[in-house]
Amino acid sequence: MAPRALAATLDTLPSSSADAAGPGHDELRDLYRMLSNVRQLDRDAVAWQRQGLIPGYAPMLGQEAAQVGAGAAVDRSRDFVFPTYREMGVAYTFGVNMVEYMSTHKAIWHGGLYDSVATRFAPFQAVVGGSVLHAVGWAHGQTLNGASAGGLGVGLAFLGDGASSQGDVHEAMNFAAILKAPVIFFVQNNGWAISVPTEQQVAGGSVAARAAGYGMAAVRVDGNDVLAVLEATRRAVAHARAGLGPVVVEAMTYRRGPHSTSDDPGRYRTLDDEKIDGGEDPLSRFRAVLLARGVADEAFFAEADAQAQHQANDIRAGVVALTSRPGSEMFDFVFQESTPTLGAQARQWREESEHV
Amino acid sequence: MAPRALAATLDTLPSSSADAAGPGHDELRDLYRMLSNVRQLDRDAVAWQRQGLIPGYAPMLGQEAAQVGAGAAVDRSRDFVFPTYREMGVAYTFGVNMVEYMSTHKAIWHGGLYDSVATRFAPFQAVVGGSVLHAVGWAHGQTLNGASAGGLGVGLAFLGDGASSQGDVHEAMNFAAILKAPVIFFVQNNGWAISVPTEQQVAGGSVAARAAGYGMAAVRVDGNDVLAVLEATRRAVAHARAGLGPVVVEAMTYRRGPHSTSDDPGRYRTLDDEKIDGGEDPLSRFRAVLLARGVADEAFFAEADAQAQHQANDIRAGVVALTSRPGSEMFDFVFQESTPTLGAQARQWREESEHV
Amino acid sequence: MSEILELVRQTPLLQLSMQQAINRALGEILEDDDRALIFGEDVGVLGGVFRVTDGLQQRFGANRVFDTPLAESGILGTAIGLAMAGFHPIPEVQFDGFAYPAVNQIITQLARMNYRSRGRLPMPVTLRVPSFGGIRAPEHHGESLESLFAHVPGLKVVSPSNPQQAYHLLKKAASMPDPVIFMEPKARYWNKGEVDLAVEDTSSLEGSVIARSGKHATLIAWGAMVSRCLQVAELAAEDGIELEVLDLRWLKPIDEAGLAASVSRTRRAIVVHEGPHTAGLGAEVAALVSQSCFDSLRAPVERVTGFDVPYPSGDLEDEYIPNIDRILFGVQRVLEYRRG
Amino acid sequence: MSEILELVRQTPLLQLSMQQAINRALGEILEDDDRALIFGEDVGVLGGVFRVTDGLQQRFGANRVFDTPLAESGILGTAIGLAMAGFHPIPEVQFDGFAYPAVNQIITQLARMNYRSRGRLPMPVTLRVPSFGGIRAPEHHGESLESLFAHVPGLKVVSPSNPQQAYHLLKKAASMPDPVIFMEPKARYWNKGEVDLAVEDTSSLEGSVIARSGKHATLIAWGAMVSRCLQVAELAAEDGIELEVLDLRWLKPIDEAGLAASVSRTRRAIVVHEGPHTAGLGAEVAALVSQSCFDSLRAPVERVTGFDVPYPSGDLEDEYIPNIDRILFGVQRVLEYRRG
Ligand SMILES: Cc1ncc(C[n+]2csc(CCOP(=O)(O)OP(=O)(O)O)c2C)c(N)n1
Ligand SMILES: Cc1ncc(C[n+]2csc(CCOP(=O)(O)OP(=O)(O)O)c2C)c(N)n1
Ligand SMILES: [Mg+2]
Ligand SMILES: [Mg+2]
Repeated sequence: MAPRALAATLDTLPSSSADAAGPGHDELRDLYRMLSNVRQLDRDAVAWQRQGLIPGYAPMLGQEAAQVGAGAAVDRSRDFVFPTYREMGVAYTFGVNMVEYMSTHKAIWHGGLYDSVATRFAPFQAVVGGSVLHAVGWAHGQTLNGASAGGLGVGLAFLGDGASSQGDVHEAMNFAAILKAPVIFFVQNNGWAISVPTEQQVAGGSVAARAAGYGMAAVRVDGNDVLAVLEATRRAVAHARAGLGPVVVEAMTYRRGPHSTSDDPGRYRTLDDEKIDGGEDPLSRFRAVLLARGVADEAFFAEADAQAQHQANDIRAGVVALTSRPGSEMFDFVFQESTPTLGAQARQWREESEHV
Repeated sequence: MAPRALAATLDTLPSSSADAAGPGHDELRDLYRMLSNVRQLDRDAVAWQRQGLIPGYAPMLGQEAAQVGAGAAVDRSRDFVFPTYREMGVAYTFGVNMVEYMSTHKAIWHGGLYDSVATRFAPFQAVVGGSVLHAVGWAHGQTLNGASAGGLGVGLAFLGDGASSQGDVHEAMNFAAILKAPVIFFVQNNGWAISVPTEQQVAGGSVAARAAGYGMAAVRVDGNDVLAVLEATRRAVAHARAGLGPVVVEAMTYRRGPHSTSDDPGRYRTLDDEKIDGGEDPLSRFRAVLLARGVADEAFFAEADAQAQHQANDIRAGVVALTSRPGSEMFDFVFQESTPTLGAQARQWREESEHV
Repeated sequence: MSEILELVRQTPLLQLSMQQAINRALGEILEDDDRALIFGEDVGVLGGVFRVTDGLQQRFGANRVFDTPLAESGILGTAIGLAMAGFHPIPEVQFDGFAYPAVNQIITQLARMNYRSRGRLPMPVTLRVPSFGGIRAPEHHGESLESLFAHVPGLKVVSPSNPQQAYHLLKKAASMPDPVIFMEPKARYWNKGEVDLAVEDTSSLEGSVIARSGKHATLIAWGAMVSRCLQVAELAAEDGIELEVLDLRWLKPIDEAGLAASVSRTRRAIVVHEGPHTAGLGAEVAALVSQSCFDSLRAPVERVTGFDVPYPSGDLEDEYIPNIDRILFGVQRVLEYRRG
Repeated sequence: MSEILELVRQTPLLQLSMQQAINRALGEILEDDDRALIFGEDVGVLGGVFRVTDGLQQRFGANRVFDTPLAESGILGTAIGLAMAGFHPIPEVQFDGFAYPAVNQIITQLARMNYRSRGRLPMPVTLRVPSFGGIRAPEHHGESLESLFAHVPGLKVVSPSNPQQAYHLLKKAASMPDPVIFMEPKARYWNKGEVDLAVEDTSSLEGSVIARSGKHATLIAWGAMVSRCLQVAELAAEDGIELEVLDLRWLKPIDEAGLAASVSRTRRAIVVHEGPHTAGLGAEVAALVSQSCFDSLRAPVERVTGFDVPYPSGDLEDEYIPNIDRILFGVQRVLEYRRG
């Protein structure tokens, strides 16, 4: 694969209030902690699948910087995240309860057990490109509500390079640009859609490059550099928050693991490919930055990593303790107001399956 | 409406073999005859609707240059046209039997009675954006067949500014660019999608401008200048024929009439708007060119226009003579190989409706 | 403005076409519920290709009533997001046949968001779909999607048959916290009828209604087929045959009790619809009635429906949509049936 | 290569999983028909997420077997264009729930092109859809779209229940000049069975088959539910109840004569499917049987189906998909039914 170009147009985006001086030392250390926590949890989740604790999982190994950077750039009190099925790192950064999040991978509830409204994190989404339009509609709702003192609430839609091929994503970008909706299309271009490389997927080679055709702002950023992602996303959010319209942020990263725990990447790429295309690991890179800036030392990393292991163990215990939901919930959540037909079906189910 | 810019990138397209010297005098006169025939037939079809001969019609008044120019640029022996519901002028230029074409407007057969295979003109298409992907698939088929001496057969997909909003059009452009399919996306940007102006429809303002995002060639052309359209389309076709991939041609034109005979444009635009935005009539413009170049004189125009009236009258007679198709055809064309269920339904229909 | 509205509301009985009745209901919904939004293709300045939203943008502004780009999936997806933001979207797709591009958003998102989010993200979206055939229009302007919609868990589906129902059922639908597909029989848009604006007992808006009583057989229909069945009943009455006409109205959930009550009385049933026969909603109705009235039925339930063919061009419409003759043949078959 | 193939073809009986049987059929189709093309998401190098197309790109090259961008409408729309250019596309959508984005192209284009063009543009397209539930997968990986597809005029729909059928029905579908939706019961991909490669009398591939004979009631099923019904029949036999199991196979057109023949003998019927109850294909089957066997039926036709709820997460799958208990309750109801 050719080196993945970064056509940044950051200059055209306003700087966010926070980034004048850049993140302070505490924030930098926090970012490392989050990266480490997410890395550990992701690794462990793969192990849980091998152990039979969960039937499947979609690892985000290699995408930690993109996800933590993006998640840290939005405001939990007024923005709203629209994830796909691979945004564990964003969920973590956004404060979603990780046991409730992992419940979907334990096959307990499709959307996850977390409260989407309280966390401002939309349900787990299995349809590729499925929630991108929702982010546009939600964001347009913020425009209709009118800006508060601090500006508009911003919708953060996640999508992959593969998702960019879906018609819905085009409709979303066009609607957003026409409505000037405060929405960020955050693309994790991780090089692959299952077995299909980006070159066979994204004609022209860049999702960010499509934005110009909609008269929309865009930035392509090194998705393995957490600070670059954080800054680019903060600027994009500031742009949208100010009512200046949508932005595409394309984070160039790499899916270091398999598509999911049932995938076998050896069928479509070599370990050498992975080494070359994957580039330097986002965590090692950030460690080096922190060391160079004197923000952290090895003791800090050791402690943060130990903490991460500790936390992942706690989450594991929570996941182990998760039990199946009662079958009656199949019926309970179909509607806000159930119907006679559904009520009768629920009764019959109880009689025949629970023998009540 | 702001003056509609023409961002031509013609230079990047190869010149077609034919356009070195530009069209000769005979061809220029032929073009005028086609424009005149199409203008007359379009006007008459509106009248037929008022007279009750046909229940509805979608006029192409103002789009004659775009349609004749595009239709004249493709090769009837090896290319294939994928129209919408407003390409009467292309159909005419392409040699489709106009009585068979008009049959769809007489509510006789949805796709029209003409033979799509013999004419290389796909059935009349009512779904906005519905056939654009077919053109891509057909064109990819030409690649798979391999080029003959003269190059590849080219698919010519028609779409409007409104259609450009459909997800299918994005999928089509992306597939085409990935497959390097020999297909032309011919956009008639006529300023309106029923009551919605292009500014509220096409974010960024230009469909051609989207092509860059797919790494695809594009040209924006004055759609009211038949020679400009002809040359741009010929170049685009030459590009595709040579195996260099798809091209977007955006012809900037104006829908001078109502969306259809049941539309009332007075509800969304004034006569003044129409005057200003419509610009100079494509036919008068071409007349002036021919006069200036000494290719034709008033006598020629008078004769051509009289011929056009004559021909339109003949077509009218044909349309009058068209009778409904037998109801049995409802069943005959569902499948190539019918089914027992359908056979039984056809029998019951005959018994109950034809009392046979 | 709102005083005039109040006055108008007090007028008890009006003669309105269905198009006018829907327009009035939409105006009142926007007036009463400031989270309600109307959007779709050409619903703004133009007032819709059927003028159903006529004057609403002028009255409520372009924030409440707006035109979207030409993309049905975009319309539905945006509606879902707006509902997540606390709005009550009332989107329109311009014609039945152009709901297909939105099917993915309808099935995988609109119908499941409440479920997926465990009730945290309700979808109070009323999707208006001018539906069914009979207007000699181009392809895809005459289709019946009720069977598709009714099969989707998480959707409710309703179709009015006259202006009075259109007005009240739309207001009811828009007040519901769940997604409702509102199928407007476009062939009936211009037929006038009496509309009593008084707020009815809302329970009267649930379930089916008997449009005409009779004892020899029940004709079951919805949308534009109700008036056709009433015509058939009129004709049959001249021959002394008393047909009951049951207007189903709610296509999901189906009023199983109402169906059973009527057919167990008449002992014969004919279900009539425009959509294709196989796996049409008539199959569900026939299956329900065959089960609930197994002992009382004196003849197999007849289905008089569209054929398993693409909806044809205008000239053949009358051959496709159940016409009076075909319905009468169906009636005859159930009346003449003798056990073998 | 092709000599080896010839040898293999002569081997009369093989033990193959359904996934292997389909893979083999696809290889032979590509071998025999040079206009046949396979494409979709991940069908090339990877060989499909279920390995159904394993090795085919290597064997036939990337012109015949290719990966597309991730867009189902694009896949179907391109297939239509390729068919117009004289090819025989065999596209795949990766999972049932991801056929929804292609529904517009399927309904308004694929199913109508032959009709619209008056037979000039046939659509010999075989769309493979790994279907139905039972594999504890994420959302939208376990859905049953047969009712939607069966309602669409211009489509044919078939679902095999074992490797032998999968091999022959796919070859049959791919040889047909009309669009066929080929629904593969993914829960059965890995179950082995005997496959007789010998070309059968093709008429044996039309209509339904009796998977087990019995006289007390007929269980009607398709896809993965056939093996479950066979289990039920096995259990019931221990109690002296002889259940017939009718494997419908073709979901459009439905084998009405086959259904009537079986049920008029057994006089009782239970139709079993995974998809939601309301307007499911079971309604069509029940309506057909209730009509054709009106005189012989001794009990209402039972439907044991998925509920009208979104297909649930893995943990609740067994509560949703008809299980042995629920099917047995259905059997009991038809057997114990007494006229009131
Ligand atoms: C509409 C749809 N089609 C197909 C799939 C199956 N599928 C799941 S993930 C995936 C690849 C997605 O690639 P990308 O968007 O790049 O995201 P990534 O997996 O790389 O995070 C596919 C094809 C799906 N989930 N939804
Ligand atoms: C999928 C779909 N949605 C809606 C319509 C209804 N409709 C018919 S034409 C039209 C406007 C199309 O505008 P444009 O693509 O610019 O073409 P033009 O009519 O200007 O030629 C609309 C909304 C349709 N035919 N198909
Ligand atoms: Mg990817
Ligand atoms: Mg237009």
